[in-house]
Amino acid sequence: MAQTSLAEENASIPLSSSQSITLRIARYNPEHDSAKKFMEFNVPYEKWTTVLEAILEVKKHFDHSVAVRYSCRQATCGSCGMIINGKPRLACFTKISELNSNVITVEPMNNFPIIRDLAVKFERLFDTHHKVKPYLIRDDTEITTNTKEFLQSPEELEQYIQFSNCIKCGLCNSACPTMATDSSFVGPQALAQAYRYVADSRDKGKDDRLKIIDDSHGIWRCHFAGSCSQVCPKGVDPAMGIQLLRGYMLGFRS
Amino acid sequence: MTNQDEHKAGIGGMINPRRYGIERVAYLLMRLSGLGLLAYFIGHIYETSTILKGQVGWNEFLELTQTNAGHAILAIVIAMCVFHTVNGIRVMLGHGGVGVGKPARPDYPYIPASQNIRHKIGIYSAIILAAIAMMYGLAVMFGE
Amino acid sequence: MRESIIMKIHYGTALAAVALVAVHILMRLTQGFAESLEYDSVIANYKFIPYAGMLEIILILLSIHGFNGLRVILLELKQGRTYEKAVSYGCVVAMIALIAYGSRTIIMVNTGMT
Amino acid sequence: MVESIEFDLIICGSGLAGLRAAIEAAKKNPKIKIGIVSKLQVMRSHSVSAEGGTAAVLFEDEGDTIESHIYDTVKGSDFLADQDVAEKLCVEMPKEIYQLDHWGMPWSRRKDGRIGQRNFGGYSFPRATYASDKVGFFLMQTLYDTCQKYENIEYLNEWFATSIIHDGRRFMGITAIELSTGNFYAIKGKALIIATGGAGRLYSFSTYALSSTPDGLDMAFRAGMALKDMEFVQFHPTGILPSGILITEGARGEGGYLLNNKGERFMKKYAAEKMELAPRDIVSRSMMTEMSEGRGFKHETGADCMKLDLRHLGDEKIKEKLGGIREISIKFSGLDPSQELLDVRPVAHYMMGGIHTDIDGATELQGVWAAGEAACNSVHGSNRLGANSTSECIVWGKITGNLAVEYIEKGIPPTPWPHHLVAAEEKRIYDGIFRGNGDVNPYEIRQELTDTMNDKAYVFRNEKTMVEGLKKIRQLKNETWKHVDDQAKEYNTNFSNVMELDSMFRVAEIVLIGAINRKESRGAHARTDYPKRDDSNFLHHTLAYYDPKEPIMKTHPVTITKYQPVERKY
Ligand SMILES: Cc1cc2nc3c(=O)[nH]c(=O)nc-3n(C[C@H](O)[C@H](O)[C@H](O)COP(=O)(O)OP(=O)(O)OC[C@H]3O[C@@H](n4cnc5c(N)ncnc54)[C@H](O)[C@@H]3O)c2cc1C
Ligand code: HEM
Ligand code: SF4
Ligand code: F3S
Ligand code: FES
Repeated sequence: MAQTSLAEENASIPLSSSQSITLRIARYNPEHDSAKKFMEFNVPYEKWTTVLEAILEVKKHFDHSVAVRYSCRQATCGSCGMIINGKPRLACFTKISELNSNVITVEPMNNFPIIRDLAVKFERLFDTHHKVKPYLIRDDTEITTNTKEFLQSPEELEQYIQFSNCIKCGLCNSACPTMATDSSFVGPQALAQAYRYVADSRDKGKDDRLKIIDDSHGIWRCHFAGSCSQVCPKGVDPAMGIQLLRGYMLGFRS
Repeated sequence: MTNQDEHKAGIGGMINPRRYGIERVAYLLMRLSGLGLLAYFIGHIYETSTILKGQVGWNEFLELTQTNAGHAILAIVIAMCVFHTVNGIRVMLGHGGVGVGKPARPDYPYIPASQNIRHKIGIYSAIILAAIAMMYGLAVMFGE
Repeated sequence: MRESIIMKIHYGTALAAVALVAVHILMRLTQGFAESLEYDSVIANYKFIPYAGMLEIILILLSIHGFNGLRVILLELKQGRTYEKAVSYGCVVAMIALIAYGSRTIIMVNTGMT
Repeated sequence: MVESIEFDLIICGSGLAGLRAAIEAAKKNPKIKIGIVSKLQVMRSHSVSAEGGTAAVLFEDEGDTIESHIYDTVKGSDFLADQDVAEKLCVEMPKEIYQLDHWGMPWSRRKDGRIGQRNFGGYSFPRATYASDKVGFFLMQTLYDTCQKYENIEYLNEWFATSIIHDGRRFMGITAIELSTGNFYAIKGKALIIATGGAGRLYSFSTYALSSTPDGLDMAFRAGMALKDMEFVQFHPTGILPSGILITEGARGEGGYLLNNKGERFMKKYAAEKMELAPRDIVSRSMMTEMSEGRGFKHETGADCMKLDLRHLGDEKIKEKLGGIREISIKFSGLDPSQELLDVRPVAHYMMGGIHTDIDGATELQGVWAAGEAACNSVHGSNRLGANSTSECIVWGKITGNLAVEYIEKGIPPTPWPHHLVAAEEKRIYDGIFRGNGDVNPYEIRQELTDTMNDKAYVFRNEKTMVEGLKKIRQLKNETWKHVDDQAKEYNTNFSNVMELDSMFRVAEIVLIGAINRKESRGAHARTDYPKRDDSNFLHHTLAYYDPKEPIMKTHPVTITKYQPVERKY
């Protein structure tokens, strides 16, 4: 396999590091391969090394062809979601040292079609996000006048700021049990964003959005399983947002 | 697009209760108990219809159910019923936004407020109550 | 029908059923489980109009709730226009059939047609 | 033949500048077909990393003035900014803050409900409009979400643009590779806005996203446009070790201290009045001086560093106003800023230079505008003030979006499509780069290149090291490194990484040549062998034009309206 043929390159890695782990990377190119297979690499690491850095280390020294999406390396762009040791996480926000395991397995996120290896297609997430009208809805003339802010108290800001932290990484959609079988479900990411705008004191589009998500594959397909919130790397808590949103629809809140 | 192409976790991923804590277990039990109850309910309607066949028919059918296996099934039905009801009430409250926490600025490390102790207690009580009810039912049925 | 209405019905039927099912089960227990199941006592129950009425309501509520629950699960399992239509209509038909079948028992026993 | 698609307006790059341009264009004319081409998924652009704030004058009623913002910007630039351009930025910006508010931007608020501002380096009034410490992320979200309102915007997620097609006079289209399929396309268009951002990944120690490489700049450069002032690279004082992730200037704006190993706030020696809130070039130089004089610390990686002290701000204030950097320091460095001192060191952070444009963002090629960090309209001169860059992206995003639509509306005479140029580009990429052979690992070459830039063209520079650096880079370029192991078409990041590397050589060369030629110290360009600013010889911009052998260097005058250069003191 790859690491034997490139063994000499291995020697050029700065070997300040005392420890190493086995990184198992799922490889699959739907255009050429019939099934997913794993490749194993031995990667040195420091206490601060992230899984993304380990993957890029492999890409650099062992196998240039690993397909992986990344950019910011600081958990703000949402590129690097993948399944790491069985759970959806951001590769750049998961340190090897915190996984407590000598073997680290990385796989592409579930519930997203695979492009290749660890890179998955996001079109559906972008579409559902688009669908919930994620922008302030108000009279056009109010929006285009730009001489003054819409006043908003810090308390009003607090009502939605949490949901505003969503980086569209898709981890929640990957963890949600409904998404596991329902390819038409809007999903926790988009529903949380619907709530983000509904809860914004500057917005007047509540009824509009409630109508959109009141669909046979809309908000009602959430069963408050909570997995979305458990995997969210940014503290968005989509499960909360969704239930609060549904609170409006059930008449618990207005 | 086929299931394979979409790379969906599929039914296995949907029911896998191991990765995401007790909330996910509750989700699964809710489904199973709902389906179980529906099955029992259909059976129950059929069962009771035998009364139209008069005393003989009724007793014949009753005998079928008054076996050990029948009692065991009924005990499970009781458990499902209690769990489904108690958890159902929890779920309905949750769906209405009750007890799911208040929006607030999250601080790292992020602990989702919706996955809170109130709901965990709700889930555990549903399970415990179901167990108690099942035991009670077994005691009544086998106690005779 | 809008999904929100269906789901409100789903929750509503569940809530209403909680109380009624409790009564139904308690009746079994207060009378003594085995005795309550004796033919005569069952027939007597059915003839008691308020109780028969309650059974009919439970039947309707739980059929609606149960088959809608089934519809939800099936909708989430697989998608596609024809499949989803089939699921929706199938569940409604099954629900009506079950209600009809159950009602037949209640009405016939109640009116003494056994 | 190469497949082609067509738009009216092509926007290359989807950071703040690109998205702001798209909204402006889409709003102005709903019939115009807009294509946003981005090598990342649109919302994942590097701009999401901006932390501290966006500069604008909002509180004239409380004593701030536009005039003062202009002067701060010009003084911060070490008088290399074009003053009319700086004025435009400061005049336009307040409206944009409100516009963003109306689009849903979650600006942090004061108790009275108005938009909050914080202190930032080099300003005489706290005018960095902030949203916790994630301003770039929230701006990106607001713009991306607002784009969703417009049906005439199409997103070409993960399309790598490779070249600009023109007939020598007028823009005609671009070529790009769709990463997910690996297909090569010609994209025809009437106008182009280049918003491909900065190129800070020329440096190995950098706050930038890993995708911030100079391929966009290089594309314009190869098409004949000039790159301006590339020698000015900003080093932000506080990159945290070991990752180099930014600790925002807002941390000092909120009251953080920089300490040396004697426990002193050493900035009092270098900028008695502004202390830690002096402009970045000054703070970074001060830190380097302290370190070289033995008053620094050693991080466990072996790197020299200084300490940033936020403990006295208290846990609650840190959580409220600096939640992002709290997360970053706990996660990536294992330090809680409310308990411990952070290890920081100057880090490559911003390129003042970019594609040469006029005050409206127009480049030298008809039909092409540039905006954001990729552009150099000379608003920042030789040193940008913190928070002025997101502002710049927003303002020139808007201006260029507007002008491009006007240009399209006027009508453009049809010209025959130059198939041969597309074919030539295809050949350059596939024969030159994709199939090019060699056995040197391109990733190691990239590492060496960026290490060289870090060593030889860092905060302090001199003739000798830079000449060495240039030699090294040319030597690396000539190695037989061009090989793409990965021969699959789909999502071939090996290929795009090599494309990026290819562009890095040309742009690194320009940075070094410009720096060698500028025999003075000005703003971010600090030379130990020429420690003084030299207005009589170097009060001008540097331009670099493409030539297959070596870039052709020229100069360009600075526009001075009101403020004559004086010595900078803080
Ligand atoms: C860590 C950090 C913090 C910062 N904080 C602040 C701050 O607080 N305040 C402030 O004012 N400024 C700040 N800045 C500066 C500011 O963030 C940037 O200057 C600004 O975001 C640049 O935006 P942009 O739109 O020009 O480009 P970017 O956001 O860099 O986007 C570049 C775009 O171009 C695309 N692209 C590049 N090459 C190609 C290609 N070949 N083909 C297709 N697409 C391509 C990319 O996909 C991307 O979409 C900060 C910078 C950094 C690094
Ligand atoms: C009497 C008390 C009951 C209550 C309070 C109750 C409550 C609920 C609630 C709230 C749900 C929605 C769960 C969700 O969306 O996550 C549900 C689902 C369901 N219920 Fe009930 N229910 C009760 C009885 C029954 C009975 C007797 C049956 C069988 C006939 C039944 C069958 C179902 C089914 C099949 C589902 C779908 C399962 C799912 O989607 O998870 N329920 N119930
Ligand atoms: S809600 Fe959280 S997990 Fe889901 S996409 Fe947004 S940031 Fe990612
Ligand atoms: S995991 Fe799915 S079921 Fe609901 S609470 Fe989250 S969306
Ligand atoms: S690389 Fe940006 S989130 Fe991981």
